[in-house]
Amino acid sequence: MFSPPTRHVIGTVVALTATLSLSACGNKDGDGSAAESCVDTSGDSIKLGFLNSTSGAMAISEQTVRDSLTLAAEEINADGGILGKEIEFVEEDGASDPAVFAEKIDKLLTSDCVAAVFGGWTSASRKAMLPVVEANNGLLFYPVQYEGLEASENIYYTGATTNQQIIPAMDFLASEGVETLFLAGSDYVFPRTANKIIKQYAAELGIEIVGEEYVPLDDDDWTTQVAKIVDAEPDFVFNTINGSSNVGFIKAYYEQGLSPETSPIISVSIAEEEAPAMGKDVTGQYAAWNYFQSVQSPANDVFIRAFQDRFGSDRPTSDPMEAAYTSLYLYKNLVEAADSFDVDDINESADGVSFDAPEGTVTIDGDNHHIAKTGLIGQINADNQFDIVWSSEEPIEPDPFLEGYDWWDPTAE
Amino acid sequence: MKSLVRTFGPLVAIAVLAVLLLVVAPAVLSPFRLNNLGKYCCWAIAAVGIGLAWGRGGMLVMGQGVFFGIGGYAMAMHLKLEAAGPEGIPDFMLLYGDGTMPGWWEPFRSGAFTLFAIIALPAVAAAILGYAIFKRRVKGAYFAILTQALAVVFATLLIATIQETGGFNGLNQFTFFFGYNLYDPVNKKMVYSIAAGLLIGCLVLVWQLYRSRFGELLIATRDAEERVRFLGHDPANVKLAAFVVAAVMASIGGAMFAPIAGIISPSDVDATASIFLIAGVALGGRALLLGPALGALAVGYGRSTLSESFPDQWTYFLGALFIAVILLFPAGLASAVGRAARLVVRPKEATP
Amino acid sequence: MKIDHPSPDDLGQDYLEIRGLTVDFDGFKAVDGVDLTLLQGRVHFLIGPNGAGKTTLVDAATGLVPATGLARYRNQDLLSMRSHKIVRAGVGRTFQTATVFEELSVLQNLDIAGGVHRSPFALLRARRGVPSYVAEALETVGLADLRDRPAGVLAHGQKQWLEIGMLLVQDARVMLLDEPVAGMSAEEREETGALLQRIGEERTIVVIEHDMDFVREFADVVTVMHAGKVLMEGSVTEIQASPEVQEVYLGRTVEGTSHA
Amino acid sequence: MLELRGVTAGYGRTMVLDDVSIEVPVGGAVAVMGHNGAGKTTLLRVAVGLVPVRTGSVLLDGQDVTPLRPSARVKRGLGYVPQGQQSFAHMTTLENLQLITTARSAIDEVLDTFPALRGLLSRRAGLLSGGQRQQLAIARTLLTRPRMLILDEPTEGIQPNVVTEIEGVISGLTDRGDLSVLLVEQHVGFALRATGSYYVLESGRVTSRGEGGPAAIDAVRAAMAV
Amino acid sequence: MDSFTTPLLAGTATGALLLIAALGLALTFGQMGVINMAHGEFLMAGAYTAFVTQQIVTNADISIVVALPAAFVVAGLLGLLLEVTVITWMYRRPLDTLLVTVGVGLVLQQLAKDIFGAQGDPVRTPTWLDGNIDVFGYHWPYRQMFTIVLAVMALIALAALLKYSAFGRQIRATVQNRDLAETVGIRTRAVDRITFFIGSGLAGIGGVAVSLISGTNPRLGTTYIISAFLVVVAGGLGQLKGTVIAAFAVGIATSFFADWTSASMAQVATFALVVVFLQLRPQGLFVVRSRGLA
Repeated sequence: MFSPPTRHVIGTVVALTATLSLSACGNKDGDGSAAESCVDTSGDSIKLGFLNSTSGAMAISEQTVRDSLTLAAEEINADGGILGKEIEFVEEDGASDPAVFAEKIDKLLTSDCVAAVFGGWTSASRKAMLPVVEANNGLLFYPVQYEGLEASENIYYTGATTNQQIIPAMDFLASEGVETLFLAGSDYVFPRTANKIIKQYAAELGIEIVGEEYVPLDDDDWTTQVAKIVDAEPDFVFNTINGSSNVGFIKAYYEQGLSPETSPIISVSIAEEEAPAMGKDVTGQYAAWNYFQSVQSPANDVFIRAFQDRFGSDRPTSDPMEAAYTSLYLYKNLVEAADSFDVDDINESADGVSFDAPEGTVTIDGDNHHIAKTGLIGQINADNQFDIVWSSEEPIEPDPFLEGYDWWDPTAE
Repeated sequence: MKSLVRTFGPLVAIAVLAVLLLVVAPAVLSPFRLNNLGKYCCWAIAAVGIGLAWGRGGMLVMGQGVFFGIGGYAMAMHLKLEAAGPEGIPDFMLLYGDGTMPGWWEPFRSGAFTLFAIIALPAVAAAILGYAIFKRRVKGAYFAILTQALAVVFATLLIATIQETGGFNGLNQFTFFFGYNLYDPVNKKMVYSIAAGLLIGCLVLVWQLYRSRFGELLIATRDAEERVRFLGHDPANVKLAAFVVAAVMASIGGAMFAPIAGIISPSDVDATASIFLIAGVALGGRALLLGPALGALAVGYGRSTLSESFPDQWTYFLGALFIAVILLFPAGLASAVGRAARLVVRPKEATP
Repeated sequence: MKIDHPSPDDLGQDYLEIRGLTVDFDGFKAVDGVDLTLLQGRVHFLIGPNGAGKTTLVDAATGLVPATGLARYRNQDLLSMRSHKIVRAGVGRTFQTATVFEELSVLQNLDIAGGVHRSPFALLRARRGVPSYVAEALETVGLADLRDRPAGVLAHGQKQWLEIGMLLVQDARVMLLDEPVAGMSAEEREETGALLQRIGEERTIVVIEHDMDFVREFADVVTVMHAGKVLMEGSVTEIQASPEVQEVYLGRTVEGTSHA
Repeated sequence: MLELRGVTAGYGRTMVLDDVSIEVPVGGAVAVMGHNGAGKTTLLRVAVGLVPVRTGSVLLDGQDVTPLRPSARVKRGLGYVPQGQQSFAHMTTLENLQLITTARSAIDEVLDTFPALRGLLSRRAGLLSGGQRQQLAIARTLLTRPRMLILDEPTEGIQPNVVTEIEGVISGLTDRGDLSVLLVEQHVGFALRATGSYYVLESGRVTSRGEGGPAAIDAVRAAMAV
Repeated sequence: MDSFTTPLLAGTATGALLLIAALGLALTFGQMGVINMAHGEFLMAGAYTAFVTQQIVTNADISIVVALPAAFVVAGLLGLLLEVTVITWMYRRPLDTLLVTVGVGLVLQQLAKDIFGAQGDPVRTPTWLDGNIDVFGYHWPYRQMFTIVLAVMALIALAALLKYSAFGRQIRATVQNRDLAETVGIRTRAVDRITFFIGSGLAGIGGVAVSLISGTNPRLGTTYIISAFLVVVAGGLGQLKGTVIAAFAVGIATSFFADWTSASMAQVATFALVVVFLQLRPQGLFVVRSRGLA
């Protein structure tokens, strides 16, 4: 097939490649033990990584998180740092791409040798970072409400898990005497999982699910789906739509004659920032969170004032921002409780570490690394602020796997 | 002598690249940087295929993410099952689904089947799609738009099938790679070396293709499809062959991407990701042997470093790159450099 | 006025037979019921004013445009075959504007035309040496000295010869040539004509041409087409003598110049 | 009126015209003859501006129009009837004319020259016969009120009875005196009758030139037989 | 809800939107052979124009009326700028126009992000569009009817321009035979530019219509561009008739698929439909001239 010289040259290249490839032969018996930590705690500063998307579809949401992280770091530094060490933060862009998150957290942990990483927003980004942070025995603080069903030794979740947001929302609906409910969500993991929980709990509560519709993440036209809501005439609509798709949904909802008087909406992704961006007056609609800007607490007053001084008086504060702000303080408290930056030491003494957060006092559960949070339901007022109309009696202990709920059957369809 | 250089010069260049990737890089780069380089290699493998289809065959394949994804997901499914252990099922199916695994996952427990699927699935998919498109003489912009639409649809389909493919989150949390623990740095280096070795292998393959009669026929088809018909060849078959090879290369790239990046998700395979692959090929020089691979490596590197230094400006760079390269150097930077070099070195000789 | 059609089968000769061939473009009959028998060993010329349907006839016989009727070569119905199959059956053609692969060398151009001789798998091999049929064609069309030149830099006439060479390599037994000498110098025309006669001995050659000098010098048989139909067929002398042909075609040239 | 000075031009790597110079005097009529592929059409396309010159220049009224686009040359009085009875096939006859002007009187005027078009105004140009299309093409060009008219094989491929008519119109135009004409025509006898001088082009070069008139036929035949 | 009326009417509105986007493409792609992937971003520019207009003319009832011509001009000027600076160099390289305009699209998206922020900005629906009419149980929003009216008006205006105006004749002449057009005195370069201006401007009008559905956001264009191109491809080049039928067919089919399955699967199914259709008719619904594109 080849003439001798050709064969010779090709053979050389192939042999060379093969030899070189094999020279980096694998280690099948390796225990896969994590790489030695390279965090340098000897100096008078400590490096932390902030990993949020500053480009791509998620940039707007994650930028607010970056802002509150920056604020918290500046405050802590002004107050003497963590264990006397000044925070030096390394910023990275996750570019709204899970693979980039995985790459960047690897860089932060192994090249920049940060002691902990703060960030992530979408579940996809967190899932992508999880194996990396575990492999390097690093720390990740994740500030956004999510679909639960996860716990990692190397991640602290400072946003709500489902039993702190979805379930309180359902309790609220039950207390309002809701009998029929329509589910509208974006077509991805969080809404699907949330709705699975909602459906099972609704059965428990005697609420009838009269419809369930999904639209792809970037799709804006909800007309056809809203027509089904009009037809089903539900007492309430449970909205798990993500991002800009909310605008299309809200517009279609009002266009077809729906209103808070007929079928009010309860959302889990519309907060103070989003409410005014709907192009419609959404007064009277509801949202379930663990923090609203309207929360009355001294810590919240301080937080709002500091944030608006730093970033502008027109900037509202919202749940994920508060959770991010809280996460950095929690880290400070964790380190100080352990008197060490070592991950194992921190985990050792994590249980019960708390912080007097704007949303109220939050406490870490050492088993699942989530925090106890109070469930709140707010109703949007004319100023696009939320009037708190319902609150759980006390902070709800995190239960990411819903083990304490006997109606929950994870394998049910 | 000159013809020897012409024939084997590229092979020497490939050998140099092989030494750089397989000897120098592992020696000088940190594990993190090496892992990144591994990712660029995966994109480069796909880019080599695009160079074949687009540069030599004139088919602007704007949906290579689909084939990248087929390989990536096939590999990821296997790794996921490996992580779940024998009889186990992937965690996300327990979390988001009803705890049962779709039957079509089952064969991917077998490593051998997975390797077979990584080659066969894209080949079959590309053959069917290509047959439908080329036999009906759909070409040029129509072809490009259809392939891009395909990438959009593919990503939508993945996102919508949460219980089967992990949806928007994609597949990740792999622990083993054919029995090798993926957290072990030695094994990570091995996986990198395999990716780099495959890139070299693909380059040698296209080198042989380009100097073969098939390579000449492909150029002929690109430049004058009707005329080729009157040489007794069906141009559809010529294009189909190049399209299938390109698809398989993209698939191989994707298959190695999954263990190296530790994740494969719709955003790695959608229309934007596909365009990103094109960018590297355009930058490096679509019709050259090494152009697409070097371009892809450069764009991959640029994406990592530029986004580290100028997170917000990365999109501008990518956009400007498209505009500048296509407008000013349609044959790619490598050719521009090459032309300049030739002008300097031997100004009187006509280009062959 | 008709010339005798010897029955090709009786002669044991190769031939291309066209019967009632019609090409209909949305009601406009570009070729309208043409009958032709094109015998091996003769150089046939197809003449007629622009729009007479000459090129369309060739297009139809090579699968470029759909047609009705019959075009038969060696018991194969060309009208039902796709272009590349027709080529593989031994019927080749050139185009009015020479289309060679400009980036490939003369040798590569010729070599690529030899695809009919190769299995698909053989395509994956690089070319080693020069196949005998390619070397032969290089000699025949007189481009041996230019074999490593990119075809794009060839002179106009040379490109046409290259095209004819490619037909030789692909072993076309029937060659349909569309204005092969257009734009050639007088000298080149002579050479082309000689070439056609040389290779025409064992092939069927059909040439579409305008240049009457050329036709006069090299035609064995001339077919005059007009408005999609065959007006007449015969030797050069015969058609020049025909008042009918003069009326539609030659008339104006006779008084002026030899050039039509 | 129109002058090409030392024009070299071609397509891609192919050279078609090699240092060609021709001149059309004001009010004069010039024929260009030569074999197929000799470069006649390219010469006209250079004059109109559809093919850029490599070297040399094109002068109209003594002014250098080489850098001007064809449309600008048309505005300066150049009219061009290309080869092959070209028209805008999907537009009606009237629309074809209205591209130039919507003035009824001007259109009426050219319709008087080509009365055959009058009944075809609302027909799509693509459905006209070759002869009708050629009449339309000439009519359309005349509407631009050219002072310099370039005609590329105006009678080629047209049925004999119409040829006579078109030849009549062209002869009328060349006789007008206020219109200069450059004509490429295979029909040498007619070309020489209609024009005052001729050029013979061979392989992109001017090989012969001379005074027109029927007497020149033998000279042209000799020139072209080389 | 009627499972026939709703998808039909909603799909017609979707089709109308696609039609506005595709009309512009039919001009620039179909008539000029330029594959402008930034067309979606011109749509986006139109939506942002609606937003900015509302900041200036705060009465939403009036501002949308002002926004329509404004968006036409803004997107048109963007198109003109693109034509003059980039496209003009690449008329013989249609595939390259595709890639260059991909780059332009990326830059425009990032620009929108930097100027307006990545978060969508709201566009308020005028009160005269706020409401619906009950058609067999479907509360058909006025906004959807408005979209349809807008599309029909754009179609009629474009068709009339092409058919009856002197400039329309010049466009058609240039498309049919560029050289001939030039030699009858038509300044084909100017015609190209104005054609591109109009085609891009239509995208701006589409953008205003889209802003009423979803407000503005930088990624808005990418949602529509592929569907719009599929419409043009399926409709066949050179005739508006094909584009119109294809737009409504795609819109209505998507709505029905979405009704029967899910919105995600509807995208998949519609794409499959177009591919199958192109198998049957590779030239699209109507063909006027052979495919001149590489």
